[in-house]
Amino acid sequence: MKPLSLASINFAWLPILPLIIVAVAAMVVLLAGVGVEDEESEGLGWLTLASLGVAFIFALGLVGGTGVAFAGEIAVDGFSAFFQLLILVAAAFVVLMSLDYAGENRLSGAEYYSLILFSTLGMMLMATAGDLIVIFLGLETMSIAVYALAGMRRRDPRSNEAAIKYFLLGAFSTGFLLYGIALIYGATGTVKLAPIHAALSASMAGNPLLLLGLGMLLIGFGFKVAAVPFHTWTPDVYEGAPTPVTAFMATGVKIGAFAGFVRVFMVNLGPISTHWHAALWVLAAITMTAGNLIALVQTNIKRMLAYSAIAHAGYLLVGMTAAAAYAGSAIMYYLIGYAFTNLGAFAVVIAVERRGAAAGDSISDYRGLARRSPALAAAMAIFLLSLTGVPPLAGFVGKFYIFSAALRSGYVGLVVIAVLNSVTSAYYYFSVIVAIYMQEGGLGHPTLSTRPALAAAIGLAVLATILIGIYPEPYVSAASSAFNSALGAGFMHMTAMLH
Amino acid sequence: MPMGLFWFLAVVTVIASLGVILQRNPVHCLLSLVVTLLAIAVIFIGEDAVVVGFLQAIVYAGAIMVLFLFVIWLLNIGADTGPSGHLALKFFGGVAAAALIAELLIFLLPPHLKVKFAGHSATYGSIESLARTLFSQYIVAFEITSILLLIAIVGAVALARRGPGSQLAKSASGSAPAERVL
Amino acid sequence: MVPLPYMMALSAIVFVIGVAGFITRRNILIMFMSVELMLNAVNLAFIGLASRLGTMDGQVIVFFVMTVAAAEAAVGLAIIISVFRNRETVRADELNLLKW
Amino acid sequence: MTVEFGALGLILLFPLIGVLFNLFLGARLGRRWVNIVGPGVIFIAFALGIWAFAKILSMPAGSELHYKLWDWIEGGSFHVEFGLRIDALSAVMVLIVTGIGAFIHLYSDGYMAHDADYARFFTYMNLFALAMLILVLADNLLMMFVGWEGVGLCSYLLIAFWYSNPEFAYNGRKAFIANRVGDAGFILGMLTIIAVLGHGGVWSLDFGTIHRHLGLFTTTTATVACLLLFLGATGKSAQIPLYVWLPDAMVGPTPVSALIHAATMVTAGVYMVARLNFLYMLAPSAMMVVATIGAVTALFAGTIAIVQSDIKKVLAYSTISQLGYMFLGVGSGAFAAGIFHVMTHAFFKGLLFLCAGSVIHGLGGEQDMTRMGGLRKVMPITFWTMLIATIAISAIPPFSGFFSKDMILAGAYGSGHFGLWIIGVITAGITGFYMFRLLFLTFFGESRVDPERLHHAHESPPVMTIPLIVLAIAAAIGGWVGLPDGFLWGDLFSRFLAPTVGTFTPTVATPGVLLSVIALAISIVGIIIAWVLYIWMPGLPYLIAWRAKALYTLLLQKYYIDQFYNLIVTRPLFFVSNWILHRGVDRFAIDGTVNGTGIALETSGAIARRSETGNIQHYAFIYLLGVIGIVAYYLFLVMR
Amino acid sequence: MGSGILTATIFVPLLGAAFVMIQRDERAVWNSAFIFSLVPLALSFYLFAAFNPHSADYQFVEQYQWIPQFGISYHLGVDGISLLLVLLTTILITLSLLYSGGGDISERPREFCFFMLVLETGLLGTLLSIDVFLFYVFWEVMLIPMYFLIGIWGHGRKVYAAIKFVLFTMVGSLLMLAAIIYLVLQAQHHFGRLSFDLPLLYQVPLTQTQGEWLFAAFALAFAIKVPIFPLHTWLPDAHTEAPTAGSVILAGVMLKMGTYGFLRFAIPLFPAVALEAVPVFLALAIVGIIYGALVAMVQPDLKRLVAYSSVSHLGFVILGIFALDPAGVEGAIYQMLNHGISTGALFLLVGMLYMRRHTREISEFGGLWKSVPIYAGVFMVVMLSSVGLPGLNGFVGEFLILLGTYLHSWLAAVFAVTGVILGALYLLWTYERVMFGPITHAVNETIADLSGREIAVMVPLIALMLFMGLYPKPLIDRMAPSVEKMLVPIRVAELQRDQQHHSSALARLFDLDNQSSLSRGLLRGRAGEGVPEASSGVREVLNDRVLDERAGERLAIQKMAAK
Repeated sequence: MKPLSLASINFAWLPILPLIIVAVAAMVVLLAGVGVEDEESEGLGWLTLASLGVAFIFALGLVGGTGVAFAGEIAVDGFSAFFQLLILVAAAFVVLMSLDYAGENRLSGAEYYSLILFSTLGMMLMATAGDLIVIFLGLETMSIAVYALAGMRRRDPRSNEAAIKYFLLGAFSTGFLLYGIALIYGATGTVKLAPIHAALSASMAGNPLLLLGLGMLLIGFGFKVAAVPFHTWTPDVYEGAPTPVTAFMATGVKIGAFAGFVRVFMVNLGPISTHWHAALWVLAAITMTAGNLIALVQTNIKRMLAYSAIAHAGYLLVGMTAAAAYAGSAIMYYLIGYAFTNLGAFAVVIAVERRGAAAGDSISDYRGLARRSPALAAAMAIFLLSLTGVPPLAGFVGKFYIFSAALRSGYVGLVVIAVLNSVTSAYYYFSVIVAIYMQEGGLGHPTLSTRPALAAAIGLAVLATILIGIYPEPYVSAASSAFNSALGAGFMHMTAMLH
Repeated sequence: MPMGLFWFLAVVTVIASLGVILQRNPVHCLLSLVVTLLAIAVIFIGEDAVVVGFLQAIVYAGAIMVLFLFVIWLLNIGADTGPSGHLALKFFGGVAAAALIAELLIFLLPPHLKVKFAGHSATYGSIESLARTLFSQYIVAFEITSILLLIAIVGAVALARRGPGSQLAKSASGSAPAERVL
Repeated sequence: MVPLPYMMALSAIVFVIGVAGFITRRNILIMFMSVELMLNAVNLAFIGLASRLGTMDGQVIVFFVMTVAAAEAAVGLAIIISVFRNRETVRADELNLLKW
Repeated sequence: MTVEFGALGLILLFPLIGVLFNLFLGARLGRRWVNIVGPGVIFIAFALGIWAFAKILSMPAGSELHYKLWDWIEGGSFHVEFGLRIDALSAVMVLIVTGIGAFIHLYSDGYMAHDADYARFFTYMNLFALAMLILVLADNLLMMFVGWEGVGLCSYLLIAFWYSNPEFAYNGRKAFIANRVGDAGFILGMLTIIAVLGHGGVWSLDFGTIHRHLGLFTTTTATVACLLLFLGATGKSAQIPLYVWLPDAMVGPTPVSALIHAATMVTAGVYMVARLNFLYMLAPSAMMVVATIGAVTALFAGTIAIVQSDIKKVLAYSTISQLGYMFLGVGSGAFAAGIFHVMTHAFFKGLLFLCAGSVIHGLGGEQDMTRMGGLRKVMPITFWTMLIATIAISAIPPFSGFFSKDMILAGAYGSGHFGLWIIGVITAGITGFYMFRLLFLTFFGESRVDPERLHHAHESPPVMTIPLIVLAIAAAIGGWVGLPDGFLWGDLFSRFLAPTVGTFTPTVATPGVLLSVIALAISIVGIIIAWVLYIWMPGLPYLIAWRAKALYTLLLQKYYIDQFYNLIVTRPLFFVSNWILHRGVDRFAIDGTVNGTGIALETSGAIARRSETGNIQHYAFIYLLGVIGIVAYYLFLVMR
Repeated sequence: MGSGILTATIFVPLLGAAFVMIQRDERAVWNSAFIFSLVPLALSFYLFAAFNPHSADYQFVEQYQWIPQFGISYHLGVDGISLLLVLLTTILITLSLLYSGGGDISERPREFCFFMLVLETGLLGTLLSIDVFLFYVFWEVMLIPMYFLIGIWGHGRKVYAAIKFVLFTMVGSLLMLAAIIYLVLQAQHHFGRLSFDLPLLYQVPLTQTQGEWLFAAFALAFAIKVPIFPLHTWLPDAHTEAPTAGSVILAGVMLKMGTYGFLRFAIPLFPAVALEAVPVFLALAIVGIIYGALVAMVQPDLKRLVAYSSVSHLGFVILGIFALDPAGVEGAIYQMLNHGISTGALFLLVGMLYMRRHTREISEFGGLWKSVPIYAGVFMVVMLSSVGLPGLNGFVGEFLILLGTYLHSWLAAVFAVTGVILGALYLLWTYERVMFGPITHAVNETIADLSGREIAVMVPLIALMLFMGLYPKPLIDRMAPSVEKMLVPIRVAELQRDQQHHSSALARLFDLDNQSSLSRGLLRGRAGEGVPEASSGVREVLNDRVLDERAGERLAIQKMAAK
């Protein structure tokens, strides 16, 4: 029996350096946090932010890479780099908006920031994984950390409830995802993505075991991205969790989940897209529709944003249904815009919430915000408009890209449904604008001036939302080259494995 | 593994797992779960997964289940009391579960079950082969699991730790009895 | 060797028993136990498939699943405790502050 | 021979100056200036008109003066200019408009002496003159339409001049709307002509161009165009079925009634038909319609005039009746006769209105003839001038009305419309009757005037009586330019117009003088009956009215036409608009659907929301349903 | 390439919007907003003057790459169709700002000016974009400021009106977005490159079905914006509840974006389908004309009345457009300008009245002429312009539209002409109730006449009414070549249709003998199967009739073919 050698498993530090940095940073924060009072955790936040920045710089180095590492467990390609960068940015935003929040709400700083870093690690793993097990473990890393984060307001029964709901349903869903992995393992004899891809090419497509596995994976990912009918946790958890955590769930978790989802389905299971696009079609349609319809009648802004997030998952699923390279980059572009917009929106929610209380989340609390804090009002309006898909904001170009992809693949009916849904969504987004600008007498007390970090987060999000919309060219090319590199890497890996 | 043994273990597994979901007292349920896990551990061993089988028995049925038991006692949870008023859920849940099992079985029984069989070496399932695979093919995953456990610790500490955690402390629905327990 | 369909059927049955338990039992601890049942059912499938396929991957995965189960148990039970502290209940249907 | 003649622009310029002056400076500079500028600009225009007329006379027959102001509308290939032209026909009209207009403006100085809004009044009057001049000077149909609508606007503004009275305002609007109905026809008529010509590659509405390309018209297209244009004429010239506005228009100041609703504007329809005589000649059936409508209107309005007691109403119905004559004339092909009657009618009807105005002015606003009587001595000038006008309208030679009416009746007979001729003759009798009835009731007999008013009654000031005298002279001798052919200098008028409107050639041999004698006889009979009823046996009319109550009421109520229109047009229109369209379609059907969609969406949202019960197990159940669904889908794929 | 003048025209207002936001003093806000709106006004006058009236092409073109991956470029240009609308936009925005500064808007003036200027950017961008994507971006951009204008500074049910406005418009525009994408993908299919450039898209060959669906999507978006009956119900609400300046821009400019869309996109992109759809649109236009007028007549609220009158007037515009005749289209464009000016002026006048009395109920007024003669006089002129009195602007457009319509279908013109009557009916009646009669409410005796600022707002509008009524030539000259060019594909499609008709007629001719023999054979066959003898006579007759009909048809077709 051969002794183990690092070379035989393409051991390479560089591709996982960002991951390592984040993991180490998490532990450092944990240690540094010993003895730090809950109210004074801001320094930990800055430390977290700095480490995310370092990771970001190293992740930039991954752009343009191709190939695999660690026996195919890690995919070194533009796709991973793209998502890692996006996730790091989202995490950084969340940290930025947590800086004051954590202290004000007396969350345990060390645990809080290290858990954020850990879950960031999980998300990055999902984006980087070259194998179903790493995806599964990444997903669990992310989820378990987020379960805990959701319950960080230990004395807030709503926070507890969010945590338990998320946890139980998450664990339940894990079962299905794992079952899917098991079945695919049974059908193909491997859990590594590239060989699965290779096996598919060898006329594996009709295998019932594979199909059932496919279905189960669909369910598992569907849960994480909050596709109807696997979405039920979303509104409750978004509402109950501490708002920065909600922002993280709405952006980071969703991006991570989509990273895995897209890589597995569009890249590696792409050749048998005929076996899943119909199911996704239906999922996309009911996700958009249900999300938007229920959002219409919401009165709590976080809950409304949760349903809106469901609806947006639906639009993303439209892109997935299209199942082609251009659709993949469309999804990726959409996620950029979606991330900034949602982060910004949740940042505003934090700003409007009353300190140390969950109150202030009702849409009626936003009445007259334009008078009390014009800048905040304008920012929120921009985010809501972007979510509606009004040009020239990021949300619009994203929608445009997704619809283009779907039409290009011939899904006219789905696009029409999506379009009508967009109209419906305008109603509830605009209702918030109505409250902000056209009604009086809300109770929200925005305190932006005393929270410079939050203000910075909002400002940056506004800038990004506008810039990405007006000048989408670099992001579009980044997304498309990233996705194509994943496609290419898949094949290269395949040849690598044959040796 | 002889078929007879398998049948025996299978029946035990199913009965015990039914026991998990049908008994009223959580401790009884937990005990049934332990039985299930042990039966499954034996099946593992019978399927040439000796190491995993033992791990199952020790770590799973042992450590994890003790954790459960500890929590049950900690929270002093008795048998399900109170109105058992969600019969509809039970009924429809049962029906849905039946439908699911029917669907799954169609997939998993011949003629649809197609798996490429391959023989395996004598060392299959040994601790060495397990380790070799683990540290060559799944080194990253292995490392992640370590982080995962760390997260679990951090998370558990963060959640179960006493302290403010939020300024809403007072508004919680009078947590006096729970405080007493802990 | 036990025929694969037997193994798969057993795994499916246990899995669905877990699912059924999750939906029908109100005690969140027992619901969590049902999840453990589901995970074990999947493990069963992994082990069964692994030995037929002749690869160790399945067994390694079971090892990982156990770790994950342990981690989940730790966090999950912590969550349950913190819920119980605030709400003095472990009944799923009483945890409905958040709805609609 | 066409000559570019810049002074045509000046004819328009002076009224325009008047408009602007009165509008912006009038109220500021005061009554003195307005009284000078208002009539002054029209007198200048009159002088220019005479210059142009003289120029036409000095040129060979058939010449015209032309002046292009600027290019106006171009659309696609269609092109039309803002161009002016004067030929024999428009020269006559310009003289009528500016001449009579000038004197009526002068008269207005006196009539409006006590009204505070004199500046506005003269603004409107000058604007009217401007529009009317555009109408008659236009060298194309579209520009004519500018004047056509412009005079309608002024009519509207002047009828509603005393706007504080809601009824006056209503009457103004009624006039405008009735005119608009006609104008819709006019527009369609123009469009038909453009379409017909355009089909042949000619894109114009120029009168000369239409004339040159008559060959492009078929009888049908010409008939359609003519009838549509004639619809416009029925509106403007108050013919059946659109005459209803004119009697109501009498609520305006009396000079307005004289100028607009008697002398000039209402004859625009006749002018238009005469102007397009060549086109109408292509459409005999359209001509027939014109003549018939004219004749019937003449009789119809005459009968109503018999029983009216408001002095201006009688004159109004008389005007309608006389306009009917004119259409009878042009409809019979006797275009010159029609225009001739336009001219004489302008003299005597303008005069009649001015006299009536003088009476009203003298009596401090009294219009009811039953409260007049015996005014002969109080206002002698008014009496004598009015007498002349009444004789003229009653077609007694040698006053002007005789010659023109005679010419029209000859035309009607000569073109073979024997029935129409009879109607015309009967109407002549009726005319004599009601006009003398008016004269007798007003100036003869016992005074029935309110003593208070009588005390203040006075003859009008010279600024008003001078125009009366001038017009009386015109009404008396104005007809002499169109004597029957072969008598003295003969028919100068028709000969002058012949190059423009052609000569009337009878298709039926006429018995000559006999026709005139019959008409004259009937007229005299009418006058005698009036004398009998109102001078000799003043109680008799009441007896007749009592005996023939039904007929009397029918006439008094003007055949219930207003009520009829109200019932079948106005009320249903409002009902449909309000209840069916606004409330039914707009609010209920469309908005209901829109809001209903919204409500449906919200409701389904509210229902779907119930699935989020907050119970984890329900969530898991929903999840499970999704699982079953997806697995079923794959089962389906496998089993397929 | 390009001089940048169009970019400047579009974005100077946006710059102004930013500038306004940093002003502290209220006076400074109004002044700077006004001054910034003068810049595009001056630029558009320059465009008007420098525009080459003999060219049908886009002028002052600017083109830069924007999102090359999608073939999207920043492509601007102005032609005869958009030139005048640009001018209208800049004029109305400037006047609206001038008016609003006079006390109409007292709350949050900074934001008001901001949104007005952003709106101007949106409107101008919509008109000047040649790239369809860019067009769509501006198309949606103009929606938002208007939403805020209605929602913040509106009256009554302003929120309902604003939301209704947005949702109505969005339904159409998003479907149009889908159609745009589909069309571009078809273009890519045919030309091998992704491009949103309008001139290229004009040439995309489409199948009948594709064309129909795409046209439907475009037409729906524009029809809602116009609005065409029965999609008009957002309009009365939005117009009524909007602040005066909002109503002016909404009616004056924004509705024109719909009709402009038909001219620029829906018709030239899908000429064959547009040709087929003509009867539908003519019918809807006529219904709109009559319906709008009748419903306007019974409105008790002045602003609502003017709003419904817009439905009627825009019906005329649609009529002219779908006459697909140069005269009609030119008339339609002209009528767009007219409507912008007259209805804009009407809204301003109603706003002035509202500012004085805080009510718009017609029954609250009466006899106003006595107290506010200048106002009444101005109102009269504006009303007459709206009625379409010859000599004022309204007539020119209306007449050309009717001409175009008549050339296409005399029947349509006959129906449409009733609008001329009804227009006078409701406007005069309104005028009568407001201005004439005795003063019924004592308050009305003392209300102030127009202020200097208000006169300054109205004078340019009235001057335009007179100028455009008397001398439309410079305007029509500039639009004519572009209109002709726009109609070329329609003429081609007409020819193709006629040819198809022709050839299918020929085909039927050849097929005829087979068919008649076939039917005869059928009859005979049945007779052979023992149909009772009694019916044979019937059969003979039937047989003969079939043959007769065929023969007649054949004759007709032969005639046609000979032509």
